[in-house]
Formats: sequence, structure tokens, C-alpha cells
Amino acid sequence: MEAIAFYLFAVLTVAMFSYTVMSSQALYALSSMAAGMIMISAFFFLLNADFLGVVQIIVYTGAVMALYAFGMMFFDTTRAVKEHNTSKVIVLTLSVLATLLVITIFTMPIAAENISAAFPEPAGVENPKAVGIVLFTKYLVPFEVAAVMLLVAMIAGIVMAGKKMDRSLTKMKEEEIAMMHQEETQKKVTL
Amino acid sequence: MEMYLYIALFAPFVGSLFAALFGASPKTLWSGVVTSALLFASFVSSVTLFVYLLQGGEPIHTELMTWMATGNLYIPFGFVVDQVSATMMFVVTTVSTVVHVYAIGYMDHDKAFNRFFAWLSAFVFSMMILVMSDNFAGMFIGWEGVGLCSWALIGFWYHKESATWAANEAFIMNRIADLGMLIGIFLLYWHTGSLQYDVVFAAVPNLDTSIVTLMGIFLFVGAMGKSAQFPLHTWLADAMEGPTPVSALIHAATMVTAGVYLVVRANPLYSLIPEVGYFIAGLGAFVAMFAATMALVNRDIKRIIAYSTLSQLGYMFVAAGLGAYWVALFHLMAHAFFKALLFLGAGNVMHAMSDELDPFKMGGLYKVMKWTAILMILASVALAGIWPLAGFFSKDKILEVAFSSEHYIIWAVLWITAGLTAFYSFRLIMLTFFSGEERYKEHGFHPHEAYKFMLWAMAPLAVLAVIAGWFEQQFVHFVTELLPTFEFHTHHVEMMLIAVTSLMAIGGIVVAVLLYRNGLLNPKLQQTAVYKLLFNQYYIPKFYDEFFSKPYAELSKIFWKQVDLKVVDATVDFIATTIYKTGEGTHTMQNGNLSSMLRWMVIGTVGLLVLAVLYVKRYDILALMQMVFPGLGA
Amino acid sequence: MLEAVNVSFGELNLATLAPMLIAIMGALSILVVDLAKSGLHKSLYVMVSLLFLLLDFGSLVDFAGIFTENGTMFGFFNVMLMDGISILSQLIIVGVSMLFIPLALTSKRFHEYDYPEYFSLFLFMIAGFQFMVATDNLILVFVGLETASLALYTMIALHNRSKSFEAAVKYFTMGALAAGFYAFGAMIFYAISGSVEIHTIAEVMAADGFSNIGYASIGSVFMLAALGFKVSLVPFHTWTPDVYEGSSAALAGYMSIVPKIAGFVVVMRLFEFMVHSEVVWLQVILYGGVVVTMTAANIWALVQNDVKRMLAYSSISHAGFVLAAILIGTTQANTALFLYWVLFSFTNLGAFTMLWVNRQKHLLPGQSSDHPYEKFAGMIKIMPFAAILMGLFMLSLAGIPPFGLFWGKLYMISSAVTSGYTVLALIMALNSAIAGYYYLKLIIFMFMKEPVIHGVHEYYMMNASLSLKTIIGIAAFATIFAVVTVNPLIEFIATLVYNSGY
Amino acid sequence: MFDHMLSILIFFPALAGMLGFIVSKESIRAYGITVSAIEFVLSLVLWYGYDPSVAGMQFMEQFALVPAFGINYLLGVDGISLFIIILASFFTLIGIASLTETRRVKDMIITLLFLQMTMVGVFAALDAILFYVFWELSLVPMLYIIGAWGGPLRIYASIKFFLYTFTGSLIMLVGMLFMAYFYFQATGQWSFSILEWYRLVLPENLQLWLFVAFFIGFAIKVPMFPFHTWLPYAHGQAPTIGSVILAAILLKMGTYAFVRFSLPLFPDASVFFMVPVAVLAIIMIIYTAMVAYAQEDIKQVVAYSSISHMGVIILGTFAMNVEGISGSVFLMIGHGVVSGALFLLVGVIYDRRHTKLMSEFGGLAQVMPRYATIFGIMVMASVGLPLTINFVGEFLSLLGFYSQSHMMTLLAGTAIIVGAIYMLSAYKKAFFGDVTKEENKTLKDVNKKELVALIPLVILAVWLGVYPKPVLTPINNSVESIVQLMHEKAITPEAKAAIPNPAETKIAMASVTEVEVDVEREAE
Amino acid sequence: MMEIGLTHYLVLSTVLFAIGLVGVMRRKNLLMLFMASEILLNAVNVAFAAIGHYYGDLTGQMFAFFVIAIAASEVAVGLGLLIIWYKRTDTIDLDTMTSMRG
Repeated sequence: MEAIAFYLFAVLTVAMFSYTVMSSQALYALSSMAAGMIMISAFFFLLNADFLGVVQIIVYTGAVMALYAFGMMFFDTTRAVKEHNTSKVIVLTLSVLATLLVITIFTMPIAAENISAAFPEPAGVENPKAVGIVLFTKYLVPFEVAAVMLLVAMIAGIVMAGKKMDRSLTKMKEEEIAMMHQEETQKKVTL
Repeated sequence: MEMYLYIALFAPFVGSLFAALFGASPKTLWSGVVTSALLFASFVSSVTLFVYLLQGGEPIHTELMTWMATGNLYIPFGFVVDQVSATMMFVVTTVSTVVHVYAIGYMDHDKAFNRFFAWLSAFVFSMMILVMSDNFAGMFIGWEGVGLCSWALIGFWYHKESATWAANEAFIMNRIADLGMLIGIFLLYWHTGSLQYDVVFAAVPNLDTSIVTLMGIFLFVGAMGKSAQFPLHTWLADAMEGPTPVSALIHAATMVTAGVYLVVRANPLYSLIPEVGYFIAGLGAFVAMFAATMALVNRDIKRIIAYSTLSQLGYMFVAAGLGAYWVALFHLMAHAFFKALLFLGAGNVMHAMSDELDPFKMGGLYKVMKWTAILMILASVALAGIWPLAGFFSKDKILEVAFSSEHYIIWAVLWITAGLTAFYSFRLIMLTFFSGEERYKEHGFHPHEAYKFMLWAMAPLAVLAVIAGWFEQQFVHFVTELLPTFEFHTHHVEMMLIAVTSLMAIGGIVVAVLLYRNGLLNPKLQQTAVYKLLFNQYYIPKFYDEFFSKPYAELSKIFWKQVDLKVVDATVDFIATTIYKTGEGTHTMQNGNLSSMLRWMVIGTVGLLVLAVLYVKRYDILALMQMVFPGLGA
Repeated sequence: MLEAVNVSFGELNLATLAPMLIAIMGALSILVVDLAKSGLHKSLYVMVSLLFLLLDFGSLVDFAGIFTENGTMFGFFNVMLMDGISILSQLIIVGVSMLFIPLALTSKRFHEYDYPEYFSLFLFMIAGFQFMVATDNLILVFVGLETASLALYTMIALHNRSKSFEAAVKYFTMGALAAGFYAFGAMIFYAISGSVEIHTIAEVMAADGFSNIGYASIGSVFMLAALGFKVSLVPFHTWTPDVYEGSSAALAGYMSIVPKIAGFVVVMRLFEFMVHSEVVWLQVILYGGVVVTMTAANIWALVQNDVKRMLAYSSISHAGFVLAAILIGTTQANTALFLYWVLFSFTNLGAFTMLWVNRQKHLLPGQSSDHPYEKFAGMIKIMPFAAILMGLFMLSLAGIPPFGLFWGKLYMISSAVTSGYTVLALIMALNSAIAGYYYLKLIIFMFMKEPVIHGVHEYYMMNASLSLKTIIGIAAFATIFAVVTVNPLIEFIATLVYNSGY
Repeated sequence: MFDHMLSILIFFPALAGMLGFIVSKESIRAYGITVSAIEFVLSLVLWYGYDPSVAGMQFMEQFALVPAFGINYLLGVDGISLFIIILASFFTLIGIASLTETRRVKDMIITLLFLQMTMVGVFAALDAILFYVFWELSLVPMLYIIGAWGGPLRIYASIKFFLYTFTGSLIMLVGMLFMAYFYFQATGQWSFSILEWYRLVLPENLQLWLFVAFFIGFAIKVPMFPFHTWLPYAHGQAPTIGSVILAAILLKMGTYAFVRFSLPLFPDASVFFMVPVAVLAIIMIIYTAMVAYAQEDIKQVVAYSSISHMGVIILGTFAMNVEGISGSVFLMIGHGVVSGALFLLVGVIYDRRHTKLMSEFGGLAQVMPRYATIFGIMVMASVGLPLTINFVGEFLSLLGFYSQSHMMTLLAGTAIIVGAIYMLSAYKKAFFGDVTKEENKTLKDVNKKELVALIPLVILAVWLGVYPKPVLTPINNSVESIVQLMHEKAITPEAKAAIPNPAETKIAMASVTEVEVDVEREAE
Repeated sequence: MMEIGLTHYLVLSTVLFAIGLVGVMRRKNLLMLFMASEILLNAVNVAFAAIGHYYGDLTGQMFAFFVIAIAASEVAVGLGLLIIWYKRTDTIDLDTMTSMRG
């Protein structure tokens, strides 16, 4: 049963992602990627990582994909980039080679005798709870830092998408800047 | 007595400095007079010292100051006046005083009068150092010093290409020989621990013969250069480019005999190695003849005399080489007088003929230049070795030495050379002063006799050329206090030898007089191969030019243009440009395209992965290889 | 049943968070100030940042004192790690940041400094780097790294020219790839050890006798790619010149120092134990990487036409030079790494500030980049003092004694010599010689060519302000009198490094 | 009074150079001359305070720079370095006094003062790193002098000069670090003090490697064949003052370093490499002399002649005995004086005609007799005529090497021949013959300023040729102690045999001669 | 074959990672490129979860959780950058940005 699920989802994920990578249609690519993300969450559920699966669906399929969708509309993908690839051979060789090499190693068994789980999954506790306990003890600091990171990302997003970036003070002459400031204050006054 | 020593040594130096002060200014008579006066003082001091020694005084040995001292090496400025150096000092100061006085007249019209005297006196100073030094290093100072002065004086008229060329040739040739001498000095130092004559000569008998032989050879190489022995002889004839007083002083009487002096001075060393002595004697005999033959046909009065000098130096080396050191010294002294006289006479002729040197354009000058002619004939007779003039005594002694030591071939060569000597001397005399017609008129010359005081200045030389031989016994007695005596075994044939030699000389004179009595010989003679060979100095200068000078210059050019620039430097530049070119060639991988930047990152990773897998799976891969190619072995 | 989690507050050792928290507080306070009143002058923010950094620095100095007494400190369930090298690297990070932040006070106006957010991002970034070095937990390293990187991308873009956008996008995209590599690498290490803490990984691998060498090698490769990207190891360096060119000189200089030291510390933590183990492979790879990075970067630097780009390549080369320390792996080598980087910071600070000082808003006709060599031609005739200073920094970079970097090079090469890496020492020496050329090139332009434009002082000192001049002064002073500081530095660094077990 | 003499000597010019920035352009020459004159006097004071009977280091100064790494500020002079220091200050004085350059003269003088600091520093430093610091630092002012005031190829020449020597010295630096490491291994302490290093007896194979590392650095500096090609460019392009200082002092750093480092640190390796080094030296002597002969530019003749003479210095150094090494050290001074003077002389004519091609001249002796005389004296000094300064050095060097090899000395001795060939032919081309060019007919003879610079050099060249003792004695004493050290440290039997023990040989030589004199007397 | 082991997940993860790499390398559209980089991170997440599962350890899930957080922030910043770039140049083709090279 598990095997069937694994292979099914594996084939689907690979197919979806491949389509994401290969498709020249941005919209299809986006859709297939969203599908792939959902498949991934299926693996998480398979692996008893329920919390992760939920997060995956919410964050990726919800938030990230929405962002991409907005982006796509913004960038007007109808006149999308014509991707004239010059060196498909290189790309393919490299990726196939990488896969083969890594798989070569991965087919070796892990000689893990001394591994003891640092944070064993407690029996009988639902996954989200267990995750929560670890997250808010051991991984509190990373969690907080991740919060900071998100804050940074937020600031970055705001700053960059903001109106001020339309004109470059870096490239403007001092007089122009003065003029601009004047205009701004005037605007405020008029408002 | 030390005072006299220092006066004798430094008076010429002071004179030289005095003249040098006015070196760049126009002629001042004073510079000539003062230098001559100072030289005269030097002469007087030398004579005083000579007499002092003659009266049985102890040799004087002084040390002025330290020159070099490092490690075990200790070289002082030390001077010694013993019988040999006193003789040399006497000869040097005498001739140079005469030449100085003479040159006041000779250089009368020259712009660089003062410079001339500065150099001339400097030369005398160097020569005095050479002969008075008590060690080999000091001798080397003088050795090189005379070389320098000779260079400056040969190239005195430096606007003449030929003069400067000859000067450089002389200097460089001498340098080649000096290297030999330097090596000789090194040998002496490392085997005896000193360069002082007394220490060295005391130590050499205890040394291995092979070492002493080496020392003898290398020192003699030095002597060969200075005394212009074959094959380093070519510079002497070319050196005639210098003013004639220079030729008289340097290239006849003093400097060129330095080689002989060296051998005589180093007699304790050379007497240990008779084989080298024989070689020296053999070479001397060869040069005597070789030079004489070239003198036979030459058409330049100074060069004829120069070859004659060369020939006579050969004689001296024969004597020195065979161990008859006093004989060599005796001939050196006698030769100095008459050869200087001969040159000064030639100088008079040149003066009269506006620096014309070709005797074929002269003839009949006797009428205008009687005294000069007389002096020159006197000198030539002395040179030819006619009794009772100086040459007779000294040269015959050398022939006797050769005969006595049973080197009959050498004797025979010298004997024939005696005839040749007489012949070319009188050929010169006949062509210049007699031979009937007055050819110079065709060329528009107006000869005149030289200044009176010049003639008077020559007089002492003339006197010495006549009488020097008469004091043979006293001389022998005097110098053999220092030098070994030479045992003659020829008493039974002595008279016969003298007779044979004299006949030869007289024969030469007679032939010359008869042949040239009526002027020039048949010009067809000049077409013969022998004549050409002799006239071109056996093609030796040409040979040197073709096989040494030109290849050296060519090789230098090749070294510079091909090797230094195109190999050595280019290698360095090549490394630099290769690095730079590599940069230029590869920095395009940074093409600014994000895709390729990403690809580079992946390439790097995959590359490392390949290495990793190869490393991890190396045994498997090896096994696989062995399976696929079983022949490879383990 | 779920066990009760007993956490004693004392054991948490909250103090270990203090330095980063100070930086984060600073960042937040700037945001708050901006909210309260917008449109304040940048000097306020510069000073506020400086103050917080000063506090940060002070706390680190405190830590250094505690460390020398009590040894390594752990905090927060052993996530935080305050050992010698973490303190040292944080000192460098914060110290250098303090020197770079006043570069915002230019006389000309640049876009980014009009944003208070810029300064808060700056402080967040510092906090990120601090987290990155103050832990051996790969998760926190990752999060810290990304925090810092995201802030940095934004700051580059804020310069607001098309080149800086291009630089930011390039940097970002490659950073995303590197993040993927990092995650993959960490995953492999997790697979073989069941842990994401470096010391546990080391212990597990040692206990297994490095039997998982295959996995470890692959993991190392991905880690090397990710961290190599950060410290610009060839061939993961491709972003460096473009990003340096695109960003402002002040930020470029900053990037040449701070992110790299953070990267070095992680590399050191991660690879040191493997280099010391029997894993010959990693030694060879590192050896090759070091040599190629040094040499190739040098060679590319030779052919640059822009000084900033040249300095970018040169900093790649210097990074390669320093990475040798990790290969050598002795205490002396690791000491040399920090010594080198401290000295390098001052010199590079000087060099990039000089570039910053003569940055114009608009390119002159015929110029294709901000700082072409030609711009500096004949500087000695117009601004002798500035030319001499710039020359000084170039000489120091070239390793001419007695200027700063020479001592670092000396100590580094010595550490190679001491541990038997003779050939490496020679390669390092010869690379210094090659590098001499491009530093010399600038000197030649400044001192031996005729000026392009005559008599225009502003041309060279467009951007100069008192604070910039002060910074240059500090850099020059530190570069010239480095010899005095070398001994205390060596002693201080060696103590910290040695007591951390490196 | 003499406690900090060397520090003063080193840093006085640098400090004066700093202050020089304030001095106005018009009076900078006077300032430069004053400063360098004071420095020269100070160096003479150093000589005055130097005790020639002491072989070891004097005026030692020490304080720790980087004690953790064994780097000290350690200074001292002995007979070997003393005179080069004096020469350095002397030439700086002469150089500034004779400066004819008018472009940016202030920069030039300040640069020269900094250069002086580095030069004195190199010869006074007894700590390897300190030595290296000054050694490298000296490149910078020289780079500037060549690059800013040089000829058309000046940038190429200056880069080549800098990078070439820089590369070599970096390899040397690696060698130094090795040395320090071995010292560390032996004693457990870091030290870069040369005097401490002298105490190390290294195994032979290590010596060989280290010798090579140091050799590359020194050989490029000297410059030895085949590392010499930077020199003709540097000289050819440098302004007169640059060439003078380069030839007179900077090149001596390499040969000095051989005596200071290579020989006493690696006696066995020195003996091992004696033959190859001597072969290189002989190639230098003959080959570069021939190249010099082929030159068309008179300055290049002098430049190549420099290389040729440096060959003799190297040969003397590797004679391994007191005579040879003393000779080579003396020749360093001699060559400094002579080649410095020759470059000044070339500068004189270049100032007048702005060309250095010999074909442009000819007959100068008629137009400029005084100039020709001084030039002639220096030519003669250069070819090593006895009673000039170079002869003493050349004679002793060759004499010394003769004890090691007969044949090679014979080959090397051709220096006196080939030297005469290129020098005399160059002199002939430029000074003899008729004045063919119209421009040359009106040339002015040397003026007072030039005479002021040249006359002291002439006096020096002759004085030290006639009476080298005041210089040679201190050199000899210090060299003796070095040879003694080498002899004691030598481990291989070949080296023990090749390096004489000065103390022993002195006694032996004396006894040999005495005994033999006695024998002679008895025979009489 | 029926038993799904860790290796299966690792191989799957590798394959997905490689697909991501292909995307990163071949995409010229920056937006699509960013999407490809998301695939990279997702691929790793699968492996993390699998390893954690097979060791019975929660660390893997933790890591995956943080990776998701990081991916999300990256998207935010990336899109921000892309927006200004697009405003400036009206294109998101990465072949257009080659003003710096060499």
C-alpha cells in the first residue's frame, strides 16, 4: 500500500516538476508546480510528518503560489520570454551526471551504528504537538531568527516595491533631488 | 739613501702632476722644462744609488706603507734598490731624461704639449715602480701603469682613428698577457703565502716542480705581452702611431723590456725550470728572426725600427731563457741606448719630412740632415753589432751563450738574424739618407735639420751607444752579486765566433749598401710571394682581425640581439605574457550572463562530485578496469 | 506519554544571545524612529546604528573576557555556541561594520541612505551573520545566513541603478541555488549522523570510523559549493565581480570582508574535523580549490579595466589565500586566518573607501564603469595625498612590508611552512608576486601617467566628507602601523582560537 | 652617544622626507642637500665611533616588534655593512647635489630620502624580517623614480624591475620562514635574528634547499645571469639619479645578502653550490661583457658592465676564504663608486644632448677635455687598473677564488680583458676621433655643480685604490669572523676542506715561510 | 521492491533536485527560474522528512520547516527585486542583464 502510494506520488511529482521546468507556458508551469507541491505534501503525510504536510500546503500552495500568480500577472507573461537555449546538452549532461553520481552514493547503505535520535518522535503524541515542543524548546532561537528573517523579507519587499524606487537618487543630480523634495512637500501641502 | 730612492721614484710623479695641472690648457713651455728637470733629478738620484751600490753598498729595501692586507695576504708599497733594479733605474732615467728634453723640441708645435709631458712623466713613474717594487703586486702596478701610459701616448693624437685603434689594441693585447701574469701571481701567493720577492724566491725551491713550471709559464705569458713576443707582437708595430719620443722611450728602451726584466728578476724561479727556459729561448730566437724578416721589406721607418726592437727583444729572451740573466740585462741596457737613439733620429727625419714615414719617398737626406744621419748611422752600427760599439759586446755575448749551452740551432738562427739586422738597418739608412737621388723633392717636401738642443739631447745616448759595451767586465761583476753567473764553455772558439758573427754583420751592411746604393730596387720584386708575405707581416694582423676581432664583435652582437633579448629576456617576458594572456583568454568565462554563472556553479559542483565518486569508488573502478582490460595486470 | 519539559532558566544562558539581540534591537528601534517621524537625516541613523554596534562590540569584548576565563559557553539548548572563534569572528564582523557604516555619510546623496530601512536592514544583516558564526547547528547557520543574505540583496538593490539591480538579481539567484546546495548538503550530513549539529556529526563520523565516507564526500561537495559561493571560491565566485561592480563601493568593500569571515568560520567548523581525519580526498579538493582560487582570480584580476572589479578579483584571491588556513588546519594557521582578515579589513576598508570617495554620480563621457584605471591617471599631480594613500593601500594589498597585509601573509605562509606545506607556501608566495602586477598597475596610473583632466579636485574627491576622510585616516593609520598591532593581535587571537580547540 | 646611532641614520632621512612635504618647491633642493649632508656626516660619525679591531656587530639596538613570532627590531653594523651604509649616504648626497631634473623635483627629493631610509635599513638590519621589510620597501621609491622620471619605456622597465625582484624576494621570504621554523624546532622559540640563526647547524639537504630559496632572491637582485634582464631596462630608462643609486647601492643588497645570509647560514650548501654559482658568475663576467661590447647606447654599456663586475663580486664571495670575501666586499664599495660615477658621467652628456647613443658623439675629448679626463679616470677604474679602487677588490676576489679553482679563475680573469675591450671601445667611440656632429662642437664642459659631484668620486676612486687599508681592515676583521664561523659550522668534509680556518692558516702560513727562509739561509 | 526504504526517498529527492537544477540552468525567464529554485528546496524537504522518519527523529522535520520558511522569504525578496527590475527594463529575461562582464 505504502509502496504504491510512494511510486504513484513519486511519478506524479517528477512529472509535474518536469513539466514546470520544461514547459514554455508560464501558466501551465505554475499550475503544475502547485500540483507538485501538493504531491510533496503527500509524501510528508506518508512519512507521518503531518504538521509539515499542512505547512507545505498552506505556505506553498497557498502563499507562495499566490505570490507567483500575482507576479505573473504583473509581468504580463503573455509576451513571455522566448527561451532560446543555446546549450541544452550541457544542462542535460550536468543534471543527469549529478543525479547519477549522487544516486551512486545513495545506493550505498548508510553505516549508521552510532545514530541515536536527538529528538525521538514520542509515541502516541500527534505530530504537530511533538513538533511544537521541539520547536519551542530546542529550536526557539532559530525560530525567532526565522521570524527576523521574515521581517527582513517583508521590509525588503515593501522597500523595493515601494514608489520611492521609481526615481533613483543615486543617479539624480543634487539640484534635481532638491526639486523633487520641493515637489513632495508641495504635494503634501496640497493634500 | 732612502731619500734618493724616493726622489728617483717620485720626481717623475711630481712632474707628471705638474704638467697635468695644465693638461687642458694651451702649450706652456714650463711643463716641459719642469718635468725634464725633475726627471733629471730622478736621473741624478738613480745614478747616486747606482754608484752607491757599485761601491759595494748594501741593497736598499724600504717600505712606504701598507697597500693591501687581508687574510694572510700582505702587500706593502715596498721598494728595493739592488743591482738589477739600479741598472734598470739608470737605463730608464737616462733614456727618459734624454727623451723629455728631446720632446720639448719635438712636440713644439703640438697643441697638447702639456698633456704629453704629463703622460710621459707618468710613464716614467710607472716604469720606476715596476722596476723598484719589492714584490710582484707592486710590479704589477707598474706593469699596468706603463700599459695605461702607453695607451694614452699611442693614442695621443686621439683624433686619428688609427692611433686610438692602435692604443686600444696595445692595451687589450697587454691585458691578455696580464691575465697570465695575474694568474702567476695567484699561484705564487697560494703556494708561498706571500708576494715579496725575497719570501717567494726563498720558498720556490721547496715547491713541486710542476707548480714552479706553471708559475714560470704564467709569469712569462705576462712578459710576452709587454715585450711583444709572438703571438702577441702585433701591437708593437701599430704602436708606432704614437709620437716618436714615445716610441723611443716606451716602445724601444723601457716598457717593452719589462718582460725581460721580469724574467731576470724572477731568475731564482726560472733557474729551477730549465725546460721553460729553453722554451723562452726558442721563442726568443724565433721572434728575433721572425721580426727581422718583416723589417726587411717594410716601408715605414718607425716600423722598421719597431721590428728591429722586437727582434732584439728576442735576443734578450734567448739569453734570459738560457740562464744567462746578466747577459740579457746587459743587452737590454745597451739596446736601450742605441735603439732610443735610432728612434729619436727617426723622429728628426719625420719632423723634417712633415711626418712622412715612407723611406721610399726620402733619399739623400744626408745633405740636409748631416748630424741626424751621423747619429743614426752610429746607432745602426751599434745595432748591427760592429766592434767596438755597444751592440757588438752585448749581442755577441748572446750568440756565445747560445753556442756555449749547445743550442746550435738557436745560435744559427741568431747568427743569420745578425746578418738580417745589419741589412735592414742599413737599408733604412741608405734609403733615407743616401741612395743618390733626392726622391723627396718629387713629393714636395722641404726637409730641415732639427733644433740644436734636440741633437744635443741625443748626444748622451750616442755616447752611451758607443761606450756602453766597454764596461762589460765591471757590469758582470756588478750584477752577478745578485744574478747567477753564466759559465761559458766556449773559450776555445770565442774568437772564431766573434769573427763569424762580425763577418755576418758586416756582410749584411755591405749587401745593403750595395743593393740600395742606387736607389730603389726593381719594383717587380714586390710582386713575389715572399715579399708579400713579409710585407703583410705574415698575414698575422689580418688573421687576428678575421679570426678574433670580427668574430668577437659578431658574437657580441649575437649575444645581445639573439641571446639576451630573444632568449633570456624573452623567456621572462614570455612567462609574464603567458600569465596575462591566460587571463585575457579565460576571463571571458565571466560573460555576465546569469545562466552561465549558474551553470559554472553547477559545473563546479558536478566536477567535485565526479572527483568524490571516483575517490569513493576507486577500488570498484580499479576492479572494473581490470575486468575490462585484463592485460593491464594489478 | 509526553514527557514534561523541564527548562531551567539559568541553563538557557540567555546572555549568549545578547550581542545579536542588541543588533536586532537597534534595527527595530530604527524602524520605530522612522515610524515616529519620517524624513530624518541619515546621520541620525548612522549614529544610532553606530551606537548599537558599539554596544554589540562591547558585549563581545565582555564575552572574550569571560571566554578566556571559563572557556566555551553554550546557550539555549546548546544551539548558541560562544567559543573563541565565534567571539573573534563576531568582533571582526561588528568592528568592521562600525567602520563601514559611517561611509553612508557621503557629501553626495545616494539613494539607499534616504531609507531608514537601509540601516535597519544593515543591523539585521549583522545579527544574521552573528547567528551564523555563533552556532554549530546547521539550521541556525542556514537561517542566519539567509537573514543576512536577504538583507544584503536588498541593500545592494537599494543603490538604485540598473547595475545594482542587475547585481542584486544575480546575487540573489545564485544565492538561491547556493541555498539549495546548502540544504542538500545538510541533508546528507543529517542522513549519516542523525544530527544537524556539527560536533555531533563529527562525533558520529569518528565513531563510525568514517565508514560513510561516500556520503560525507558528497555532503562536503554540496557544502563546499554553498559555502564556497559565500566566500567566493572558484568556480563558485562568478557573482563576485559583477556584484561588487554593481553595488556601491562602500557596500562592495563591506561584502569583501564581513560575509566572508562568517563563511570562513562555518567552513572552519564544518571541515576542520574532516581535514584532520583520514579523508585525504577533502584535503586534495581543498588544496586544489585554494590554489585555483588564488591563481585564477589573480590572473583574471590582471586583465581588468575597472579598479573595483580588479579589487573584487583580488578579494577572491585573498579569500583563496586565507582558505589555505583551513587546509593546513593548525592553530597557527587558524590564528593566521583571523590575523590576516583583520589586517585585510583595514586595508580593504581603505581601498574601497578611496573608491567611494571619488565616485561620481554620473559617468564621464567614455567611461563604462565607475572606477576605470584611467580615472586615476596622474592623481599624484592633482591630489598627491590621496594618491599616496591609495598607493599605500595597494602596496599593503600586494604584501609589501611593513604595511598591514604583509604581516598576515607572513604569518599565513609561515603556518604553511610549519606544517610541511612547502609547495603551497611557494604557490602562495608566487601568487603574491602575480598580484603585485595589478596593484602596481593602479600605482602606475596614479603616479606615472598624465592626468586625464587637469586641475579638477572634485573629480577625485566628489564624495569626500569628514567622516569618510576619518575612515580613510583610520584605515591608513592601521595599515601603516600594523606592525605594532601584530603582536597583541596574534596573542589575543591565538588564545581564543587555541582554547576553542582549533 | 652612539646608542641609537643606527636608528637615527635610518629614520632621519625618512622623517626629513616627511617634513619635506612642507618645504616650498624653490628651496627643496637646498633642503635635500642639507638633509643628506647631515646624514652623510652622521654616517661618518658612525665610522668614527666604529672600533675596527672588533670583528663582531657594533652599535647594536634591539627591541621586540612581534615577540610572539620572534620578530625584533634588531640593528647592528660590522665591517661589511659599515662602508656600504656610508656609501649609501654619500651617494644620496651626491645624487641630490647633482640633480638636474627639474620636473617635480620635490617629489624626487622626498622619494630619494625615503629610498635612503630603506637602503640604510637593509644594511643595518640584523633581523631577517626587518631586513626583508627594508629590502622590499626599497623597491617602491625606485619604482617611482624609474616610472615617473624615466625614458619612453619607463613603465615597462619599472614594472619589470619591481615584479622581477619582488618575485625573487617572496621566494626568499619563504626560505626565511623555513629558517625561523628550524630555529623554532631546535630551540622551541621563534626568532628571526640573523645572529641567532648563525648558531644553527642545519643538515646538508636542508641547507641545499634553503640556499636555493635565498639564492633566487639574491640572484635576481644582484642580478646574476640569467636573471639579469631587468637591469638593462631599469638602467636604460631610469633618470641619472636612479641609475646611480641603483648601481651603486641597490645592487649591493644582493651581494651583501650573500655574505650576510647564504655563506654563514649554509656553509655546506655554499660549498656544494660553489661550482654552479661560479659558472654563472663566469658567464655573467664574459657574456655580459660581450653584450656590453655590442651596445650602441653608452648607458647600456655601463649597465651591462655593472652586471659583469657583479660577477666578480659573486666569485669573490664564493671563494670562501678571507681574501676572496674581503675582496668582494671591497669590490662592492669600489663598484659602487665607479659605476655610480660612470652613470653620473653619462647623465652629464645626456643632459646636454638628450641622447645616449655613442654614434651621436665622437671627439668629445676635444670639446670637453675635463669631462673626458674624469670619464677616462673612471673608465680606467672600471677596467680595474691598479691603484684604482676596483683593482683592489677584483684582485682580491680573483686571488681568493684561485684557491678554489684554477681553471675557473683563469676564465673569470678574462674580466680584465673583456672589460677593457668594451670600455675602451666605448670610450674611443664617444671621445676620440673627430667631432663629426655639428651639435657637439658647442658642448659645454662640466660645470661646477657637476664637478662638485664628480671630483669626490674621483678622489675616492684613487684614494681607496692607493690606500684601501682604513676600509679593508675592518672588512677583513669581520670577514675573518664569518669565515671562522663557516669553518666551524661546516659539517661535510668537503666544506671543511674548502673553507679555511683563518686562525689556523694564519699560523700555518707564517711557519711555512719562516721555515723555508731558514732553509735558504742555511743553503747559503 | 515493495518495502519503501530511506534510499527510495533519497533517490526521489535527488531526482527532484536534479529537475530543479535543470530548471535553474535552462530557464531564462527569471520568474520561472525562481520557481525552479523552489523545487530544489522542496526536493530536500522530502529527504529531510524521510530521514527523520526513518530515524524516528524530529530534527529532520524541523529542518524542513525552516527550509519552507526560508523559501517563503526568498520568494518575497526575489519578487521584490524582480518587480523593480521589470519596472526599469520592462523585461524579466535574464539574457538582457549583461551590462557587467569580464
